[in-house]
Amino acid sequence: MGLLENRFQDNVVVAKLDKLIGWARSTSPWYFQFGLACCAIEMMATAASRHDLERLGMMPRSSPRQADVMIVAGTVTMKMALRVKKLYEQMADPKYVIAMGSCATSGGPYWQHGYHVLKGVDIVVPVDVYVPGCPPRPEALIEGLLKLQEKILEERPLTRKMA
Amino acid sequence: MGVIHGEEMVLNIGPQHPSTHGVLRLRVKTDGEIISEITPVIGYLHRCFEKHCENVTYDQVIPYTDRCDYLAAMANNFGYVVAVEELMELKVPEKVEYIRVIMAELQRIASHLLALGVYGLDIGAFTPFLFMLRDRERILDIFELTCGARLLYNYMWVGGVSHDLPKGFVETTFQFLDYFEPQIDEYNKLLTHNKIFVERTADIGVLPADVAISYGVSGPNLRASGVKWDLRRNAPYSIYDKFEFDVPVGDGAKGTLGDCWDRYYVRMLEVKESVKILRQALAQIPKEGDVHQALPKKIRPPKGSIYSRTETPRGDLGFYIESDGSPIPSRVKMRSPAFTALSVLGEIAEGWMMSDVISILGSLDIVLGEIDR
Amino acid sequence: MTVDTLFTWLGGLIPAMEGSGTLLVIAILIPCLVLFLVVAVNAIVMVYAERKVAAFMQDRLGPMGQGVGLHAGKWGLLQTVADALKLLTKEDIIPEKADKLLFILAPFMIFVGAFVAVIAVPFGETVIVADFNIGIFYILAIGSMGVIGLILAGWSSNNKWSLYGGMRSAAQIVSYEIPAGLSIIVIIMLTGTLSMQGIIQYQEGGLFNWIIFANPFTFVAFFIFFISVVAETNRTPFDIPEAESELVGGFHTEYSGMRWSFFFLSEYANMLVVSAVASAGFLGGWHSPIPGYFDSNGWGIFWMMSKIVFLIFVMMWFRWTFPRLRVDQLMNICWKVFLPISLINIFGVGFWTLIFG
Amino acid sequence: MSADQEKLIAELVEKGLAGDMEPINAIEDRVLRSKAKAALAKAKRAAKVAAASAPAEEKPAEEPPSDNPNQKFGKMIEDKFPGSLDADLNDTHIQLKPDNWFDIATWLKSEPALHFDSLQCQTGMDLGENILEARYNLHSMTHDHMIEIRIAVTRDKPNIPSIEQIWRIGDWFERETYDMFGFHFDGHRDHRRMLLPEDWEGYPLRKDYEVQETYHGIIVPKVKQGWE
Repeated sequence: MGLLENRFQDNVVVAKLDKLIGWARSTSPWYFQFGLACCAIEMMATAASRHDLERLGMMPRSSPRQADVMIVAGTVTMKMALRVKKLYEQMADPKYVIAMGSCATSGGPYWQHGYHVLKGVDIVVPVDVYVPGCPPRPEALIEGLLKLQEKILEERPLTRKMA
Repeated sequence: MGVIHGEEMVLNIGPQHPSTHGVLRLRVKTDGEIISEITPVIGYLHRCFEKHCENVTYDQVIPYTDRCDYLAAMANNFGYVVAVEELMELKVPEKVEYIRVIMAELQRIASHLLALGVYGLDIGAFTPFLFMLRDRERILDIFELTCGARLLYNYMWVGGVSHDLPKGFVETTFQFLDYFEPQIDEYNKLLTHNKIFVERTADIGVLPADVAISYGVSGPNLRASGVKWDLRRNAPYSIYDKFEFDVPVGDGAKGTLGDCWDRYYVRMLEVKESVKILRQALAQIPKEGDVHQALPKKIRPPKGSIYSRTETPRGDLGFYIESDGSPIPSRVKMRSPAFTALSVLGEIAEGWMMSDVISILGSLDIVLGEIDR
Repeated sequence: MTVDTLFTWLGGLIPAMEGSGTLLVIAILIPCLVLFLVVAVNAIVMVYAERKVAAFMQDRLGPMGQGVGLHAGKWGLLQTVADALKLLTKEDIIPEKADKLLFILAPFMIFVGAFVAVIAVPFGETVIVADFNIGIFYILAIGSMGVIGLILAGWSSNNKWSLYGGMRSAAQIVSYEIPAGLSIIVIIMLTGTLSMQGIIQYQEGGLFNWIIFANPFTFVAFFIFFISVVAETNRTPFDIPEAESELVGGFHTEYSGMRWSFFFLSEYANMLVVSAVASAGFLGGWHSPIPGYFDSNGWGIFWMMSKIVFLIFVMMWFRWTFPRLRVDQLMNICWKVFLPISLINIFGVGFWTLIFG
Repeated sequence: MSADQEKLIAELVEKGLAGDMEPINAIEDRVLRSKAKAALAKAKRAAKVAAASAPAEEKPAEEPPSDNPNQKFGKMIEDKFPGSLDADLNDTHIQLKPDNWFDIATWLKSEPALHFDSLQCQTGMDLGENILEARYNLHSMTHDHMIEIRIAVTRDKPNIPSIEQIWRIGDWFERETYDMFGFHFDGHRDHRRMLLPEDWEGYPLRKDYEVQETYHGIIVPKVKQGWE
């Protein structure tokens, strides 16, 4: 997509194309299983039968190359922070990050005395949607994912942006 | 890292891997499919639990115990609370004891369900995992009914529980048990006696009893090796001596004693035992009694130390609490059963093939939150 | 609608270019285009069907297109279209240390292996692109070309997991070709011809003339063929090369975007080919189970497609119920169980036709 | 507080000490009840301290064969390895010197009468004034008895013989205690940090531990700029 990225003037055709690409990307955001701690169990419960993530078109992928969304579910520690950064860089381009749970958002219950805990995953990777909760309920995670889908829908990859 | 031999390949089953149950890294030396050496590297989820315990008061530690073994949060609360009460020689009303046993056994079923389901996932069967999670959701509804939380409850306080049982709790739990009992046979049909599943798990990762004891393994992993050791029976705490249930022990039905299949099947039998305990507890629970009655205003245990153990779904959870009389504990050490279970992996998984190592790791049922604390 | 009938028919239409080379090229291109559409649409429908079948087996709903913004169709029907479009617009990562040429070539090798084999598949009395007289032999030979693509993918992405996946797939697919081939020999012994149309003509006249019910040995041969073909297309319980829980992504760990979707596409194209061979060889191709009825040309396609779809459904059914085998168990079954049985089958069929004529 | 309330609380405390809590819990007036409870707790604590010091004097008088495992096995260790005890015996633990701890441990495990075959838990403690203490809870599966062994060392010479050959779980327990407190277990075959990354400075569970400023360029302390 490198060649086509923000190269075209904004006109009807390009707008329609943007909408189509936005629709495709938002309808099938494949998430990268990045279960760290308790939020991973809640993510599994969300992907299971009752609150099925597949309804939103989300398929779990285990390799970073084929995933679009990285759900950081759990506490990121110092030892793990470097791995999170490396894995984020392995993902193919239009990639998004959801910080699930208050540990990924700001260190959660471990922010005060956790010497080994990273105070929020946005120190190492850019985060698109923060889902609060410890652990967030499946409905909260699905709401976060819907927010992300809205955000992807509005993105205009083709039109030239005012740099 | 020393000289890498020509034909051997050092492989990192890295901190992010679909079947390491969280953030565990296995540094593996392989030549072809056979694994010649495994060194587990842990610490990727070290959240400084013990440092927190030295800075917060006794009852503020309880939410942190939830987050250690997040698959069996009730059992962790139970372990910690029993230890503090023993230190303070605090007597808890009868009704609270019953509520705690009911919650602990429900949590054991939920934790075993997820452990068995994920083990099926490691071997490659997707569907049992979702069936078991669907039934686990019903237990989470019961927990939500009582204390409002799905996974981490902060339900058991020192001297009582946070919320009394809601109206109709006993009926809903009985309904769940009646629905759940035939489901276990469905899982047995679907996975336990499935020819390929047995082929992949029998005679693999055999853990002899003496090695298990020397590595301090406990819980279903130890019982699968034939050692009849269950704290609820050998060193009964709370009111476990009031219920009669038997302790399932591995008997090498499908292969040698102490293999992956035994560990799987012992957990399946334990789920049946927990249902039995629940039925008795629900029948005998005293109707009246205030759960907040024995809550001490100020928790200041006398100077001294205590080491108390309880039976969690993963094994002996031990709490070593040292108190210097102030409301803040001076040292809390949590002896986690999954920590010892993982230490055995290096010994029993050497010489097997790559897919067996994943199967052995799955059968040990480890939780990284509890290992790294 | 074979190529030469099309060629003569076109020649009649445009007398000026009668018999010229360009007309031949056009006559070849049109069916290939149609076939490419058939394979592509089949892949898209099968991906959607697989996710729905998996979901219903697991007591959940599967893609319902309930995301935000424009819907993905009533029951998520446009889900796979959206997936394909998204994969088109993904960044195409080629690892720096990867073997660039082989890395790019691998997915196409696999897809070509599967797609070229579809040419010889008969979908109806006359609906076949190229009616070779060595039809089934051609399909098996071209079908096994896919293995090279897998090994290339495994080797060239310079990733330890893909290397594992590539080596495992090499061992598995090559060794399962043999039982599949031997059970095909059973058919050839009965029908006497290699051409697909000939095999199907042999099986005309209702359900009990199908080769599967010809004698007990062919009945066993069908199951051996079907299971070894499931192994050939890397489907559970033999999906060891891209074992999700062991080797992260198996041979296609390093692939992303459209390149990765070619693996997905060729997996379903392979499934289409092998279930077509199974239904043509054993289940009576485009013949209808009831001798008299629905036997005209149009209905032939319906019967052939329904048998193919049924066999693909069974493969999906396998995927969501069976756990996975280990590599050495897989080899064990192939060499120590399937091979002897298929040899006995050949002997048995020969003996049976000798006695019962 | 009126005189009769004081008298009421005093005799309630007597009943409470005797063990029945009913009268105290029966008082409706909350303030009075909590005062009574506090008084009771204070009285109990006083009684406990008196009891704890009481055995000290009467112990040298004569040796009661108390069945407390710590006492019993402490004496056995004393007879087998004279001079290895660091402090006199009491009910809760056995205090040992670090030097011949390895042979005591092998003896504890191999001796059929004792047969402590499972090391339940090993805890590190920072007792302040640069004393570090390692505590071992040993348990026997067959005889089902349990003892606690404590070994105190100073911060500048924190060497304790390692027991990972005897109880294999000791390997990981000791590595974790080294990681958290900075002990040095002589003879440990794989003496590395267990939980923290290799290049982490300091030993976190010591009372005077200061978190390091950055780790690989990431700010570690609990407060990010502009948060407070």
